[in-house]
Amino acid sequence: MTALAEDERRELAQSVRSACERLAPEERVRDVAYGDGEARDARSGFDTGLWDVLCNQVGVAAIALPEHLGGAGYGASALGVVAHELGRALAPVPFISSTVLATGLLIDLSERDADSEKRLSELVEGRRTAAAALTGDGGMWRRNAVTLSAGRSGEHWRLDGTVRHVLGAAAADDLVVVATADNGQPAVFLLDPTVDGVAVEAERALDGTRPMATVALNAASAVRLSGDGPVDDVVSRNVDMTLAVLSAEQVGACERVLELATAHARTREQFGRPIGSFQAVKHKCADMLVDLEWARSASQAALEAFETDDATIASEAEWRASMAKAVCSESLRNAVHANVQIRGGIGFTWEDSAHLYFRRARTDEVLLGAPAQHWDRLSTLTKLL
Amino acid sequence: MTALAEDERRELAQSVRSACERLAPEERVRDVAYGDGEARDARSGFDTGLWDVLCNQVGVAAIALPEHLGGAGYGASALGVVAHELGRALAPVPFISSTVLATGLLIDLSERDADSEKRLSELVEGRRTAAAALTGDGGMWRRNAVTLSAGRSGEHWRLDGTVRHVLGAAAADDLVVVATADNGQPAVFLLDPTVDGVAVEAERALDGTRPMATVALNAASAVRLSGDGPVDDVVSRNVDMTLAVLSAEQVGACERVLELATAHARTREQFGRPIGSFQAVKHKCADMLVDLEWARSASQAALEAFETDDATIASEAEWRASMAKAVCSESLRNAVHANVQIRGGIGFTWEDSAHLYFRRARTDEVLLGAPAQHWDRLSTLTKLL
Amino acid sequence: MNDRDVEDVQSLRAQFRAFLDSAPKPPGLRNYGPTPTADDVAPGRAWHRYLADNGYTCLHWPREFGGAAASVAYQAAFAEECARAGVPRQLNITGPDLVGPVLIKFGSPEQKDRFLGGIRIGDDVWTQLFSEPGAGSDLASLRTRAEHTATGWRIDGQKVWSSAAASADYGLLLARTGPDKHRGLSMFVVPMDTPGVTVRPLTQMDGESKFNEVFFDSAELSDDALIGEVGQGWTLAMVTLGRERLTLGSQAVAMFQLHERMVDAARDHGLLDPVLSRSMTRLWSRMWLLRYTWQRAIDSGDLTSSAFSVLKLMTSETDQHLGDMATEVLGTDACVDPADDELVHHMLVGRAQTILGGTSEIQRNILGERVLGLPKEPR
Amino acid sequence: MNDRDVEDVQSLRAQFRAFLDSAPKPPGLRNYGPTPTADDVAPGRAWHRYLADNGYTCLHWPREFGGAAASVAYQAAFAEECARAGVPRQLNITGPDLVGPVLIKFGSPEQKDRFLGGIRIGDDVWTQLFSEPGAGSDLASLRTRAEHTATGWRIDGQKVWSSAAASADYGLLLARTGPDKHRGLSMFVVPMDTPGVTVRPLTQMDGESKFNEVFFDSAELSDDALIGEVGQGWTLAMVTLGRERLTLGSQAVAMFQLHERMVDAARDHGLLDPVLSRSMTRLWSRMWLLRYTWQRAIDSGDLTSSAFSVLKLMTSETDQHLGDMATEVLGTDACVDPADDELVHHMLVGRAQTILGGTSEIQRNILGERVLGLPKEPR
Repeated sequence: MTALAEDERRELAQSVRSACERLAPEERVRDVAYGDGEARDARSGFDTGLWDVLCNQVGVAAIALPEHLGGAGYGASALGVVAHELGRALAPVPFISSTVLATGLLIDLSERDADSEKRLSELVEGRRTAAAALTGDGGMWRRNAVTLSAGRSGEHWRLDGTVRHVLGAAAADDLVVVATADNGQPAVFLLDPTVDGVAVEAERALDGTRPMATVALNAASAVRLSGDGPVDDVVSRNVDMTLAVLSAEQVGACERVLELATAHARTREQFGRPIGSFQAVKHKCADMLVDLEWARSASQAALEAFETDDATIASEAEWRASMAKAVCSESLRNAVHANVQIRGGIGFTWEDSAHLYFRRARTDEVLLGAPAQHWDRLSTLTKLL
Repeated sequence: MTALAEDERRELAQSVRSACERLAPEERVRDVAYGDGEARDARSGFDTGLWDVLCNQVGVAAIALPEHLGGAGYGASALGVVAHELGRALAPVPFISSTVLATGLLIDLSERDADSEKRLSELVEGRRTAAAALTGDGGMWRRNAVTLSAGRSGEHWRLDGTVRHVLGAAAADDLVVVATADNGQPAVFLLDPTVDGVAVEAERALDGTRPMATVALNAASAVRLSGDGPVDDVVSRNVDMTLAVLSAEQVGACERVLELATAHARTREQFGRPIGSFQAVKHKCADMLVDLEWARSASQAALEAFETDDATIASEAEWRASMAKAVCSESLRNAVHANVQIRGGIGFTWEDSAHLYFRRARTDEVLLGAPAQHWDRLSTLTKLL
Repeated sequence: MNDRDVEDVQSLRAQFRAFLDSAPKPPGLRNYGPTPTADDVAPGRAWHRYLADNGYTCLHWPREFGGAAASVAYQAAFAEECARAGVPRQLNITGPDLVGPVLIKFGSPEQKDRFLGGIRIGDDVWTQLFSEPGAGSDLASLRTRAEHTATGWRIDGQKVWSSAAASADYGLLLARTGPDKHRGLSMFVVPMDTPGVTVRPLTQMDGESKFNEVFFDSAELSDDALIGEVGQGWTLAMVTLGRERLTLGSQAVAMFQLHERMVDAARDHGLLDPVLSRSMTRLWSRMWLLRYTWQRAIDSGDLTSSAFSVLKLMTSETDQHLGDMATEVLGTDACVDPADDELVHHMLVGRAQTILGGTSEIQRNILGERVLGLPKEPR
Repeated sequence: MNDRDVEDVQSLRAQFRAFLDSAPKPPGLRNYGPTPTADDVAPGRAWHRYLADNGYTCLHWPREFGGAAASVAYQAAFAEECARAGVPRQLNITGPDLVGPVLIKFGSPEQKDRFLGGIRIGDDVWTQLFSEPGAGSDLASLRTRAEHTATGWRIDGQKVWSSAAASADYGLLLARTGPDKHRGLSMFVVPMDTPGVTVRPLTQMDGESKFNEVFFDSAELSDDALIGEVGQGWTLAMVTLGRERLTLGSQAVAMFQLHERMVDAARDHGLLDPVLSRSMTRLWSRMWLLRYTWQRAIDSGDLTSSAFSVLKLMTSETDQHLGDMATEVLGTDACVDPADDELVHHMLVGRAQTILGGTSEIQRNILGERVLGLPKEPR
């Protein structure tokens, strides 16, 4: 994997930011995520126009694709740069769910045949999206949290069971799912959501920019992607990578929330002076800044571990991912709370953007495992205690 | 037990406060607790002059003694009133260790004979003091934390083992100790510290106003106070009562620390204005006030449970005691931290009183069980989870 | 409080409980807290009427105006029993708790005659017209103008956070009649159907709508709309403060119910680890102590005691903290629409606890300055 | 930092480590942090001399004055390796880090000749004479006066928090020469044996004595005691600020060592329950991230970056929090004299972290105003 040079990072960040500012200002995000007009495609919950530009003009979906598959071959830090910007804008696009998690699993597990190459190129071009269903509730990855089961049926496999809170599933053209195979081991399957026995129902979500669905399978025919060996490692590694990239979205959101809070504190006057001149508000903003830098370091440390040549650092990828998830979740949570408080009554209204970030913060906090679970994992992996 | 009327409470509090202000101003407390002059009696660590006045003019040691033993027969709230004032002044007297805990055990367990009546009257008059050694380290009461063992030897018992951090032991004329008897059950013994096989060594303590000692026993002869039955209930009840009274000392200290912090904040000027006009300082003081009121309620609720006629409330005495210990420890800890911070460099010096309360806070926090242990006990007792 | 009082309140509680248990609940009634949504107004109004018919509204009013002249302890006990029964204690806080005391103390005989009865029985819904977009924490800086005309007063400006305004018959308006920050304010009664008064519902971050913006575009009031004297508005507004403390303790009842649900949820989700258990234990203690502190303050009868002063801060921060735990007890099930889960809903609306009714920052200023005597900031 | 740099620093680290491992340690030497006690001065001085002889003191000074003109990364790596080896990186922070840069930039050629060599090799111990009892956080309000006389300057006033003053040969004095808050300050060199200068050791809350009060009673300085121009004192004092950031990361090394001891203690005491385990895990992460953030800031080379600005607050609050855990890991064994237990000692001295060198409140003001651009308070 190639790391981005500093000027390439800046350029990539600028491209993503420009696209988001142009195509996904707050009004548009609201329409897509919470509106009832045409912008909100109930099936997808995504801004397909923005996603098209991001894929085809900026190339965000190809950026980390290996070069032999036609991608740019950049590593985790490039994904982090994109995620940071998407997080700032709360961009309603399937970057985490499709590009990072589901595509990552497909790359690692697919045979190199024409079908899968075509699929990958369509994913990269944004012409199709994928979603991954790992555990029963979209939470912490653990093999015993898998609720789907798979039975062999001739050439094919039949899947049964229900998974909830599957990010991006309502819009997905491909479902990558983990199910317990007949040998009692988890295995990975590729599922076409349009076949018989698959019901995908969009959920009413807290964060409209993180559309989720419930996927119910009833003897649904699927293709097994993994061989007979254990898949824990490949799933775990893709989840950890997703956590690292997700943490960069959290940092982006955190940064933006701090900007929103300080902008308000600079201009809103009460008692004849800007509220940011009161220490209660000023120090709250300062604490947000400290929290942001904690988060920035944690996220950067996790991303670094996925593209380093240093074996020691690489070996720390798992716990660095957990640390990033725990720290960034807590920082963003603190930030959105402080932002609502600083914005006062205004911050409590639907019209204000504060709740959009609040909803995002509380959703990201629990996706793929809550801080409590990641603290415990960190402690176990580092043999700290 | 009789509850004090409101005016009696006020009068009692005033008497104790006057005595402390007159006889134990900060300078005197420092001399007794940390000085190397004559005021510091290395053996006792107590202010014997103050204790004499408190016992004989105010009657603090007799206040909760049952009337049939010549006491005033008041209940826990009267002890709480005294403790509150002693806590404010950090009075170096053996109230908690001797009057509440050790004497409490003696009253509950002694035969009514001339010897024990004489002992009690001398304890009440402040002519002798007692100390109680329950667990090996002065921490949470649990029968499996008992480190002393007792073996029968004819009429008498012989005790072996070491207990550390025994509050008030260096000055004590009587030691009330829990040891595991030959039947494997804990039992309570009365021990004369001057007999062969007893070594009492004063410890170098964090809080000079809470003098502690290590008691090492080597076949030391002792009298068994409890019969063959289990003593857990009587020990546990006396410990809980002690916790409730201790929490009142913590509330008193907390109240005084808030006064010290606000007095400083009102007068100390920086940047051309009193620092208490800055929100950072003002809000810290406000938080101390809130913490103080949490503590006051917790302590009052615990004391109430030890003198109520209401069976439901009485049945809550155990968890109320644990709640008081946990809440008051945390409030006082927060308060002394805030006080040092508000007093700044001055608060960091030996000359300032801030560290005296700091040392008291951190000591009281762990005596007879740390907050963590009491939170868990509360949770278990209330079957909350 | 002596033993005799304890006995009284105990028997009162039993009486309240029996009454509330047997009372017919209008369809759709829920405990919506101090403020109804538009949907809550109809059942809330019917319920208020039933309470009034049985002498349970406006408990703190003097008897001559239909109140019960009830003690603080009596009011507190009734509020707590309502919370326990899951019903509101009145339609809306504005009429009985804000307008009533002001009119009783400062209203003209005609105003008392005209308005008090309708408030007591719930015929008239009132809304509060105090806050403005530019005057939140700094209420005295409000800018809505009331200009004296030949026939009365002409009102121009904008109000916000007016509860139930869309359903309201009258509003209690604080408006500027002069330049002095405090003495330039006066108070008025506004019939909400006055031409030039427009109400626009405000949606909160949780998607519910309990409050409104109210616009005044040369709305003409008659001369008798003024309450008290010109320039007395700030004094009158202050009469309404502090009353909420009397019912803060009843919030603990709802918190205990929520806490129990949360512990169950955590267990159901396999998330009740020792760390979460400790948090839930501490929160339970806070709630217990909140109620105890409130009772201690009520018993002392001293509305200016420290215990009373800290109650608002204790209550709002504890309740908010409880709401914040939703993700910890629900895991990914916290990712649902707040309309679909009480815990998720509480997680959002809990943020208002430390803002509405005086931010926590303002509360800390008040504690620091009024209770602890710390100096004010230079202006 | 590119790959080439990383390699350099890695090999440097190995070199530092080898040097420090094989260096002869004077008896009684311990890592006392930036400031020695009176007992630390003799071994600290001998150690400083050994470092100087090997070119390891005053790393940031230009080569012409005997420094190493070292990069920020070089200095940081050396400081960290010293912490790892349990030795101080120099006798005392004042001479090399405060006085040196001021003299190099503003001193007269004579002053440079006379003082820099002694600082570098540790012959001369310097103390800082900035803070006053009435001027802590508000340094610019200091009142010690320097009056121009026929022969030089006469000093009257009192200083506090002067480290190692009792052992010091010289002091760097900030004193008032005019009424303007900032431009009325000037900076001087004070030979500590000047008649009229009295040093009184100050005992800290932990019972140790690292600092002093210094009294000036008509102490006469010669004309060449002035550094730079009259009225330039504040500007010169600001030169010294920010330097500590460069070594904050090395504090993390000591924290990791302490953390390990604390976990062991908790286990030994049977107190390592899941709640404490979680706390210790979080603290470890903070320490790890502190070091990572510091490295990130060093790598960026931008001393004004946000990451650098927040480091002081991150470090002091994390270190203090670690110290606070003493009771949780030791139980009743925390009730001992701080001189007898490192963890208990850290519990006390940790309180200074958020006070000395700029209180956390001042740090938050700086972050709010200088980094986030929030308005200052009205004065």
